[in-house]
Amino acid sequence: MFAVKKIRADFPILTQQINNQPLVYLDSAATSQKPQSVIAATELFYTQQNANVHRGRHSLSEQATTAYEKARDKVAQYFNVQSREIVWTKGATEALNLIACGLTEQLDKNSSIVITPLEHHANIVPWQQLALKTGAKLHILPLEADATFNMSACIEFLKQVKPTVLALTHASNALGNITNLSPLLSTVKGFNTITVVDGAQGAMHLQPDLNILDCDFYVFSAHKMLGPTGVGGLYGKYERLNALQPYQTGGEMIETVSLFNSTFRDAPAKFEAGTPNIAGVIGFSAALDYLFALDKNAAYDYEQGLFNYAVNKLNDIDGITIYSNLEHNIGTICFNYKDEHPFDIATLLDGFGVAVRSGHHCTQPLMTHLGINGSVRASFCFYNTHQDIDIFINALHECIALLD
Amino acid sequence: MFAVKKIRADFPILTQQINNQPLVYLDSAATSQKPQSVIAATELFYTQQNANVHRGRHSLSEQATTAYEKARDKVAQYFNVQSREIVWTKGATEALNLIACGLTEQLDKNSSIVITPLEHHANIVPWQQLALKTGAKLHILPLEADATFNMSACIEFLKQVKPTVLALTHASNALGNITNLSPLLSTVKGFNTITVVDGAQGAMHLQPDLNILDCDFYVFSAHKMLGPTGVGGLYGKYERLNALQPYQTGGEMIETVSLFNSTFRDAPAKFEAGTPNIAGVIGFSAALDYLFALDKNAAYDYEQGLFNYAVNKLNDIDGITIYSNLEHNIGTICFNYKDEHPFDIATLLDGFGVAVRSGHHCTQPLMTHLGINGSVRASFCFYNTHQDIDIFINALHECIALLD
Amino acid sequence: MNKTFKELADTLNNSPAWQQKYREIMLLGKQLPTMPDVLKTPDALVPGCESKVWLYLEFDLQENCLVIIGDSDTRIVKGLLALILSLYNGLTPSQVLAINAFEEFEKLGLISHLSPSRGNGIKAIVERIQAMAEQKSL
Amino acid sequence: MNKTFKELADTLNNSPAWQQKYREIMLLGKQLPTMPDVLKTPDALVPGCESKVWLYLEFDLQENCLVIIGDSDTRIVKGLLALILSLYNGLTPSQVLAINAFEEFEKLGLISHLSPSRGNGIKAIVERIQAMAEQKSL
Ligand SMILES: Cc1ncc(COP(=O)(O)O)c(C=O)c1O
Ligand SMILES: Cc1ncc(COP(=O)(O)O)c(C=O)c1O
Repeated sequence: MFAVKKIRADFPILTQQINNQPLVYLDSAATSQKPQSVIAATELFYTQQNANVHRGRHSLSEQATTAYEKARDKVAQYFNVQSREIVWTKGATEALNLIACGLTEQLDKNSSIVITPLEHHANIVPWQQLALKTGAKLHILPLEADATFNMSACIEFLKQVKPTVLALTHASNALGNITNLSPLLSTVKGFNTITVVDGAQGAMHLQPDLNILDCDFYVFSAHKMLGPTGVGGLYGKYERLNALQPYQTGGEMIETVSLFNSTFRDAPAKFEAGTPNIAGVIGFSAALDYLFALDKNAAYDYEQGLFNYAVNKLNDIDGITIYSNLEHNIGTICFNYKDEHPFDIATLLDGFGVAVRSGHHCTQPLMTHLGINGSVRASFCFYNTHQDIDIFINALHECIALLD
Repeated sequence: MFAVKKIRADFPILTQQINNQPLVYLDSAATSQKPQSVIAATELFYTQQNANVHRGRHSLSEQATTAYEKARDKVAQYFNVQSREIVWTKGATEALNLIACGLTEQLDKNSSIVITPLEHHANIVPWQQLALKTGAKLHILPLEADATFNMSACIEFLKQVKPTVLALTHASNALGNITNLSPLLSTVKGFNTITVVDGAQGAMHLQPDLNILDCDFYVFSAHKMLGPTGVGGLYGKYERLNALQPYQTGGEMIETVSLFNSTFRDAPAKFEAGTPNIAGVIGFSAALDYLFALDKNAAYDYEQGLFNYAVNKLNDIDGITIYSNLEHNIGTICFNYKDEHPFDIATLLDGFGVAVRSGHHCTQPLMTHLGINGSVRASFCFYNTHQDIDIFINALHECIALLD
Repeated sequence: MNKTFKELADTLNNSPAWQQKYREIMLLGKQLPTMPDVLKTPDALVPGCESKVWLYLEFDLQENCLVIIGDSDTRIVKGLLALILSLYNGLTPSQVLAINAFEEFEKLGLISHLSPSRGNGIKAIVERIQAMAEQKSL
Repeated sequence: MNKTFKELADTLNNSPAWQQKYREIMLLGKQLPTMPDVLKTPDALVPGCESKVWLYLEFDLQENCLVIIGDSDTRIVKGLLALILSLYNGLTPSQVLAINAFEEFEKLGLISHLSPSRGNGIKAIVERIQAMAEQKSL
């Protein structure tokens, strides 16, 4: 049994009232809520430790630096990789930009970049820009009409293209679909392909062992993993990582600077110019502690239970179309009701205290692929309850009554 | 009279003990301490409002977005500019990188970039990179041996070079020297020069009216203005700002995305890809409220008083060399004792609870210019007291006794 | 202020339950004449909204008043558009500038729709109308 | 563990005031033989330290032990280097690997000098020594 009541007590926001009704937060794919320990760690930092890191020879600075670097060790532990393979950024978007920009000199007009129609804009536009800059060709993995993988067709495609870069999501933020990464990654193993996995959605729900997964890069956002906003990062296999050109330049990433010339440090330092989000990283450290203490298997099973419960209830409603893959899903349902606009549904659901997301979910190409303009998305986390889903479904019935 | 006792009560960290002695924090140039209201605003956000911004049609998201955009309005008000001219970044370093990268297409081998030997690495290396990429020529404003401006020589230099870009600091982080910007900015007025001011140190102490200052860009870091880490931004005159190429790409900065092509929004949105540091921005909003409520003139005079008091006491010590300009200074003293290593002095001062910075302060070219390897830096803020300085000076005497 | 808007506002204020209020808003939207397709140009599309929102603004020189035509693919935004149109349509520039849409929406308990969220078109619409009025009153 | 280190540690631990401790450390530094300039190559410079720190590591095949020579332009780091040298110098790779410098520094109340701050060379030095020992013990 998963003790959700105890878990919920750790998340102060969950007792909020929206429109005089209890908050039912079904938008964790956009950002997760934060446990008290994360909030307290941030507060503690500012009230007792605040100082800049990696400079200064005073105690506050040493303490802050130690706490900051310990967080890096924890991320490395979480993903089962080395600390020096972790770079801090402000989020998954910056991490993907850092990788794409850093590859500029490694690509040319004979290169090819393969992405999928499932990707978040953050895992599309940086590659388009890289293709523009280098002349590389952008290819799209041919998915089924419902955006699932025909694995043998995809493998065939990869064998033909032999991509220089393969960038794909661990789980779709719009649909919740989990990508079966292993066969795709092993297909390109022999082609010296640089493999990039967008873990913004997968990092918390699926906690990959990156040593086993064996991709070259994996990006994540702390704010989707119970952590603060403004923090994220990337894992990069050290050789691949250090081979990237520096991204931002400035203090702390340099080795020497003269007025006309500079030399840079090795990774990870060379990618961390300027004062980082110190409080954010230290808050994220507390989030990782929370995740370490959690029974992840139980949480995963519980989330799957919530997902199935909601899917069944939705399927009982006439006129609902679900776009998500129901077999392999992190707990996110993407749906529409007849041809009602998702905006109207989300707005009315909010009246009942139910927070869902509507729109294209930063996945316009996926919406086009599915032949829709947008959808409603309800995304679950282990702090949600079956009662949340009951309230959501009841509210949805009332919305439908208002619309019909 | 400036009520420093009352002010200090607002900054919880100032009661910390270091090595069993009261903390004397003289490293505000590295990062300022945070008032309780900033810490509380962050906490409140996570316990009551946390949601992603600019997406989702639910109340939490609308509230978070409103608070987030209100912070932008406040920054605009602080600098007397328009809200749409403010872009959020993770700090001054990112802001300078954003500007330098965004200018790539506007520069070529006939272009010239002028910086000064005073600059922080963050205002040097991005310009070196831009020069490398575009073939533009980097020039250095010819300062005096003590790093002060011979204004007529500088004006002459600018008239000859007619720079495409002029980037210079509002105040030096290593020396505290305040740049007399107006004559320099008005000299290049006729040359269509793009003027960039690094306000990392100036933004809080000098609160410039950017409408009057009339530079094209001005960058700042929240963490040096009583705000959280991981937030900063830039002001850009709207036409100039919107003419920059987009920097990072991904969600929220796009207008439309198809698999092979994307279009971008107008500024500021086009420079804000991905989930921003929402809690950080909202915390910064509280910091701005604090600065609005402060009697800035009294605070400035008080800081100047601290500075002069400390300078006099230091000058009484045999063997101390001060490198800072004592006339125009934000309250930062850069000094050495004989040829003792700054590292040793800072380490020993820490034993007495006194936090100063030692080293090159991310200004290696300035150190070279001054003919030193590094220095000790004591930087003041309005929450420091004359007693802090007494403790600092006493501790310094004891350090000297240990070293001599 | 436009008479129709007053009436609409009264109807809304007499709908105590929020469900009723939204029902009224959606009804308003239904009554809004559909915008001719020729007017639905890319220029008329308010950028960056989650829903599609078109706004056609014209200045009637003879009458010295604004002509506003709008449409949306969502029911609620269309209803809110109808409200805004009734608030502004046919007013002179200086009359337009005298109106504080934020206050009006606040009174109706609909202020959240004027939030600065980029996905939300209503604020952009009000700003476009205000900008046009400012320009014409120079 | 090296005998000399024990003695040094005792001296430090008998210095109750931190001022006295640092005085002892700086004295240790003074006693450290200066490093020959030919050994102060760019390779020997530990990168990214606030102070200049040189470290020359050699493996004496005949004796199966590490030879460590170091220098720094600061007094305190030089003293800490002397401590480290006395801790590791002349040990076999497996002896080196058996030593936990963190624990030793912790006992001496000097752990802050092993913080991961990039400006601080001591941690990098310990790591270089450990890495060399690991390589040689394969
Ligand atoms: C799959 C995926 N990739 C990338 C991102 C971008 O993350 P962030 O906005 O935190 O940078 C997101 C979040 O929206 C996402 O869900
Ligand atoms: C003058 C100056 N410019 C730029 C920076 C870089 O600021 P940040 O590290 O917050 O990005 C600093 C801070 O160290 C500074 O003092």
